[in-house]
Amino acid sequence: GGDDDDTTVTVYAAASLKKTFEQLASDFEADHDGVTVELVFGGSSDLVSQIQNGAEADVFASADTANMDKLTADDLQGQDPQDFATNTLQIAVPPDNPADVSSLQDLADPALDLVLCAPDVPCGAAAQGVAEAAGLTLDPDSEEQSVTDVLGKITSGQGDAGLVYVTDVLAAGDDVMGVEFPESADVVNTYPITTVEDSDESDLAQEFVELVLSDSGQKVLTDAGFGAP
Amino acid sequence: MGQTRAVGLPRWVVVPAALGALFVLLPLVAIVAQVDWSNFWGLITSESSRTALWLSLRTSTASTVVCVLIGVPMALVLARTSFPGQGVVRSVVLLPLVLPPVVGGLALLYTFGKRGLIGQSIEVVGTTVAFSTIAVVMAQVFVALPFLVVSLEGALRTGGERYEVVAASLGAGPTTVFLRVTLPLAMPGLVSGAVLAFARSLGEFGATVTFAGSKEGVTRTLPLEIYLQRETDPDAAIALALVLVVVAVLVIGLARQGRSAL
Amino acid sequence: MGQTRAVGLPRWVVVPAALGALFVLLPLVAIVAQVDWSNFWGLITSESSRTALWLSLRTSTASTVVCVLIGVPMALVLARTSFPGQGVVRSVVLLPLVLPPVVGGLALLYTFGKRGLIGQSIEVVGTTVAFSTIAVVMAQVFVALPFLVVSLEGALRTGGERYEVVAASLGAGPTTVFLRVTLPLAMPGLVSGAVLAFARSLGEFGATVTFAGSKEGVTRTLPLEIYLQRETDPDAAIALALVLVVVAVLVIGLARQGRSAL
Amino acid sequence: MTLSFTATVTDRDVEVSFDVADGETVALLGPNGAGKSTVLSVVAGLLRPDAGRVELAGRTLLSTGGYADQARVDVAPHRRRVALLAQEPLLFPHLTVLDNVAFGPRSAGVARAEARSRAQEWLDEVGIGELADRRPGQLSGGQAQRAAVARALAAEPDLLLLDEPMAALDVAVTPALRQTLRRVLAERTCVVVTHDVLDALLLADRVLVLEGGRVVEAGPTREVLTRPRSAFAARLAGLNLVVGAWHDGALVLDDGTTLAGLVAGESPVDGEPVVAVFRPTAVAVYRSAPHGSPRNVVPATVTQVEPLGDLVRVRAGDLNADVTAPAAAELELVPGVEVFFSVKATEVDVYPA
Amino acid sequence: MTLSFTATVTDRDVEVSFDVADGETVALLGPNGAGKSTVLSVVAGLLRPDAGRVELAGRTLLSTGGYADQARVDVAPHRRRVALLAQEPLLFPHLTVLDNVAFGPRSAGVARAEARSRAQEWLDEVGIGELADRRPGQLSGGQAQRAAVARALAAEPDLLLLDEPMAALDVAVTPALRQTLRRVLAERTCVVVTHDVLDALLLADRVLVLEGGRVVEAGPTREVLTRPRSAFAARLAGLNLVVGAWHDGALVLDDGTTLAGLVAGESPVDGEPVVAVFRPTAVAVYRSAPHGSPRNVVPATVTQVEPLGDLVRVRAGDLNADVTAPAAAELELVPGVEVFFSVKATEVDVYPA
Ligand SMILES: Nc1ncnc2c1ncn2[C@@H]1O[C@H](COP(=O)(O)OP(=O)(O)OP(=O)(O)O)[C@@H](O)[C@H]1O
Ligand SMILES: Nc1ncnc2c1ncn2[C@@H]1O[C@H](COP(=O)(O)OP(=O)(O)OP(=O)(O)O)[C@@H](O)[C@H]1O
Ligand SMILES: [Mg+2]
Ligand SMILES: [Mg+2]
Repeated sequence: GGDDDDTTVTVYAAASLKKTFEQLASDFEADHDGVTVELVFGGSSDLVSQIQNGAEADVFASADTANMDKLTADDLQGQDPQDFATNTLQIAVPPDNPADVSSLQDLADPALDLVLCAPDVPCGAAAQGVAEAAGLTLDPDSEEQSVTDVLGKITSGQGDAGLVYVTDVLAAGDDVMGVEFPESADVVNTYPITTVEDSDESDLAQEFVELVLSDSGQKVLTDAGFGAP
Repeated sequence: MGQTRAVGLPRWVVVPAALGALFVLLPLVAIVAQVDWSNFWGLITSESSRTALWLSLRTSTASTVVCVLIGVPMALVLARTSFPGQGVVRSVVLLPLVLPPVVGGLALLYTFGKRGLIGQSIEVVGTTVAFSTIAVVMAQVFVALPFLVVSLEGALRTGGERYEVVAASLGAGPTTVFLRVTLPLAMPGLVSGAVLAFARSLGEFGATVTFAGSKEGVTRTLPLEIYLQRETDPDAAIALALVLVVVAVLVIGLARQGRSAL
Repeated sequence: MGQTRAVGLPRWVVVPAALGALFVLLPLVAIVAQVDWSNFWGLITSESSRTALWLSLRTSTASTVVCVLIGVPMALVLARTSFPGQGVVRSVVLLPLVLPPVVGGLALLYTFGKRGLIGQSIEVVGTTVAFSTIAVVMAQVFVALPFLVVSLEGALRTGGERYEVVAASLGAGPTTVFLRVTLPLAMPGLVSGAVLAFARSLGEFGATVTFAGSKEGVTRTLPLEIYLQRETDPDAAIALALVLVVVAVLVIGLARQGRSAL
Repeated sequence: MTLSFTATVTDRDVEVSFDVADGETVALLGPNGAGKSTVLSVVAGLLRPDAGRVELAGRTLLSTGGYADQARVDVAPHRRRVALLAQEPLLFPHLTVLDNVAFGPRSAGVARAEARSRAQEWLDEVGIGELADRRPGQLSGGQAQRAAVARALAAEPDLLLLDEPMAALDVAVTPALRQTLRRVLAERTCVVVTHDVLDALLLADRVLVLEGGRVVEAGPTREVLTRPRSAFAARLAGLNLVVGAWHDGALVLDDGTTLAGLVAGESPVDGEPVVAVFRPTAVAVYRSAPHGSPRNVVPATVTQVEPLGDLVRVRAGDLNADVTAPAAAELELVPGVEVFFSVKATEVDVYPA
Repeated sequence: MTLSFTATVTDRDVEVSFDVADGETVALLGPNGAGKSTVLSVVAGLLRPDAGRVELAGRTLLSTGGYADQARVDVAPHRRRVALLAQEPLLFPHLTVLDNVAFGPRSAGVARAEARSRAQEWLDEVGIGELADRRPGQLSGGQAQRAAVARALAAEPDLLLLDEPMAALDVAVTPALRQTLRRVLAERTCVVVTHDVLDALLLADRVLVLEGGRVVEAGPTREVLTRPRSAFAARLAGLNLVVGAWHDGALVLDDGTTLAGLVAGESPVDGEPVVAVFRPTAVAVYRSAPHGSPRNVVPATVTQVEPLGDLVRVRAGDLNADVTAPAAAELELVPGVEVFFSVKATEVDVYPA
């Protein structure tokens, strides 16, 4: 869409990309006179269902391949999706780490208030993946709906430890402390991006995707803790 | 039998009323139309769905009871007394209505959580409310209480005071007046307030997920289950939502049977 | 001036009432305690916050107006007529209360979205409502309407009918009765219903994010902004939530000034 | 504006049928719970009877059908052009007293200013003109009742229904309001419920006595009140009524007998037809003409002597005298005896006929 | 149970002060809006006056303070042991008629069955015993009023306040209820508002006349009603009251004069003290003793002749006769003249004293 005298590119992006894509959008606007980038953030599954229901998106950046697959299943992609970032898990603990968590194995302690994502959501699936790879059975006190909910429990001190993405730990700043663990490499989450079919501004959309994949784009992402695709 | 007849309604009100009803009805029809009926039964009778429904019914009932127990006195104090700062108190009581439930959940976490305002004192007593069913009820009470208080306060204000005065002049003390006059006369307001509170508790999601977390059989109520299913199996989510709707219709219907005046 | 005095309250009601008030008040205090006051001003006056607040106020006002316009006739029809299936209609109207807002948003999408039940017919007219500011208002109306209808129906049932009869016997037609007798007598109920509807609209999140999306200046209302901020900057989220609380207190307070009887 | 009424309300055990002619005022009398208010509710359209038919000025207001040629009809209350003053004042609490009274005219489409000035006139008429700006909640019981009367009268309907219009009024205002009603109702079709025989006498052309939901007696007011047949009417009435013309400050009968009395309201002009009313218990009976303060001594021939409870009613033509049994015995009152009926002028009320 | 009352309600322009002795019944009379209901509300504790003091049986129920030695006191209505029958019946809509009446006893701690049986007795007493199981919404106006009276009486308070207890009642039930009240109020401390002089006469020991929010007249009932000084009381009253003993079916005065009359209620026994009441307008005045049906002819000496509106009031000791001006002129009635006062027995009501 867009006004007569102003061109707009609408980018639907996973909420975890908020900071990075805001940076990328202003970079893009600086390079393209008279072009505005509209950013719509939300859960990847919400975004997909909105595009499926006629939301006017030009670009879609998903936090996982599963939701991108829903889009391609409906043939709504303008091009083949491309992976542009990866993310791995980290243990998040309150800044003072009350339970003295230092490894993935510590999470199996039944006295610990453990908070994970539910297996149904991507971060939960990933958590299950690393646990299985390490041969552990984790018994969480709560299986949250989203990373934000896990972080909320940790920052408030309600939970002693949780498994979230590296980028989330970084974004949360001083409120949580991240504990790295080697098994995290076993499960890598991939972020794909694509233009959307029927986009009014397919050229600009394509250029935005290229910006994300470009070196400068990748730098913004890695600064925020994302891994390379 | 002779029948007292009501004054006719202006004809034109039927038009906006029907539009409004349609506006609410159509989305419900759309949901029903979305349901994948072939798998419907299997979806809604799965172990996790039944657990979630049962938890929802239990917690909603509990929170409705709590709402009545503390909401009736609150409505009474607001409707029948005046004290400095009453306006502020009334606004505060209504706030959970306007607070996005997630923020409400956060607020509860900051209060009753492990490191919350009074969480430590609670922990001294030996229990944590965290990640427990009690937390679910607390979250539901927090969001549902204003409904009960507002409905009942309205009913208390419109009816009754003249009769309370008569009762007092016949020698009835405040408690007698309350139990035998105030409460029976405000019963329609109380019933509709309780139904609203129950309905709101049944649909509660944001505060619960934030404050109580989501564990099957303990804190994962039906709305949380719906939300979770939506990630992987939208059909199941729709089916469960329909279950919620049916339960709500039944409850509202039953409440109306008990009292004609909801 | 002589003062009519109210019947005293039973003393004991003060205890549960105070407990209830505390239960609501403490979390609000906890939120205030969480606020990072040093950055507070900067956070709440940022471009995006102001845009979101302004959008929230506009859409909530619009949806309150719509709720009044269609809710008053609905309450009137429910309170003053009886027709077969009225119980079902009443239950249906109350359903948005019990539906988790996200499911409500989905339902709206299935109805008014591009592929929705009547979305196609709307599109023929040349507009899509989904993902526009209109969609925000629709989502808010959907969740807020029951509040207005329930409050007002209660008020209509408790008061008024005797006076309507008198008015009719003095020759007033239904519209005159409605405007000059029914409405003024039910005004306290209407005001409290409208305040509830406004508050609910102001706090609406789930249905909006699902049906209208989250586009700055178009559909990203304050609760959506809070949600988004929480992903990256919990401090900002808390600060914004406080803004919402303050706005709500102001609105409720103003409504009370206009009419003493909320 | 003829009213024709038939209705059965089963659960209240009311089954009543009557007519009211154009311009006529009918009084409904009867004990508590007799069905008087029920009848008014049905006429006003506030209660739908189990069976019945109500017609006003040729329009069918209600018909529960049942006969082959009758359609079911139920005209809405506001279209009946019938105003009801109910037993409770029920003033609109959110309007001032003035706006309450102006409500009827406003609903009939009268302009605001005009409606208000009419309302003020009616308020003055019932003696509470200075309370026009008050809210109903700030009125005393009697003041509210008067405002309600003003409101019903101001509506100027085809048919006026008044349920105990004089209830709660003080003795000082009752006669004045009665005169007002008398004047207003003269040209109106009206049904008035009352427990006061004087109201019936002064306001009504005809009387209907209800008991247990049935009409037990009906007829012209004077007839019913002078020769009541039902137990209830007998308790109320048995009054003497004399019709004549007003000359020189007294009523003069056709045969030249004069009757002095107290005039209620303005004094009649000479030659105007008037009616004198006095209770049989106020009539003293003499065998020879007495000389004393009583102005009115009428020679009469006893036509009938009948016991009436612990009294004896002595009839002489149209006049009745109630005396105690010992008095009747002592005076040897039997039919055919010539006597003098004496009644003090202070006991005789005179009204324009 | 002495009541002592002083109160000022500024915005209603009411400033009243009076006392009621233990067991005494005081009637409040006065035009609409005089402040009668306001006084009762203050006593019952439903209206807090701007200034005032209410004491009942030595307990201070209300004191707005103001004097050095007086604390502010405001006893809650339910602790005052004062029951109010308000001007509107206000029966609890959710309770049956029986439970409405049983409400007072129940609140006083009487057991359920006992309270109900007492309630049933009171309902029988006011003549609606068969309506016990109805809801108030199913009563007629007069039936509701009677139920409200029964409810107030059943509460058995220290002080009973009745605001127009006879309103809306039919003529058939009024005398019976009046007798009931007379009996009940005999031993009670009570304030009753009424517009009917007969209520005042039969129920009250003393009368208080309010006008414009002020007490304009107060005193023993007979005194006020026989020699009213205020305009309002004069309109109501001016009755003749004669006290004597009952012998052989008539009242016998100390000087041997007998007065025949109609007995209300049960006949008194011989020797019982009784009071006879009759209106001055019913008294005929003769220069020579007449012979006729009037049983009662009393020789008297005119003590005073005064105009009373368009009548002339002739006083002879304690007795008054109202005659028209022409009659007074013709009989040359001036003080000192010997006359005969004659009154028909049918005009004389006799009550146990
Ligand atoms: N809503 C009702 N439902 C059932 N019965 C009723 C209802 N209202 C009145 N009644 C009964 O119907 C009968 C007639 O009542 P109605 O009010 O017509 O009496 P009324 O003649 O007006 O008496 P009153 O002089 O006391 O006003 C009474 O026996 C009364 O108890
Ligand atoms: N709530 C009120 N606010 C202000 N003024 C009032 C209020 N209620 C009554 N009044 C006024 O106070 C005065 C006394 O009223 P009150 O009700 O005591 O009269 P009353 O003697 O009982 O009259 P009635 O015989 O008509 O019942 C009246 O002038 C009335 O208009
Ligand atoms: Mg009646
Ligand atoms: Mg009064």
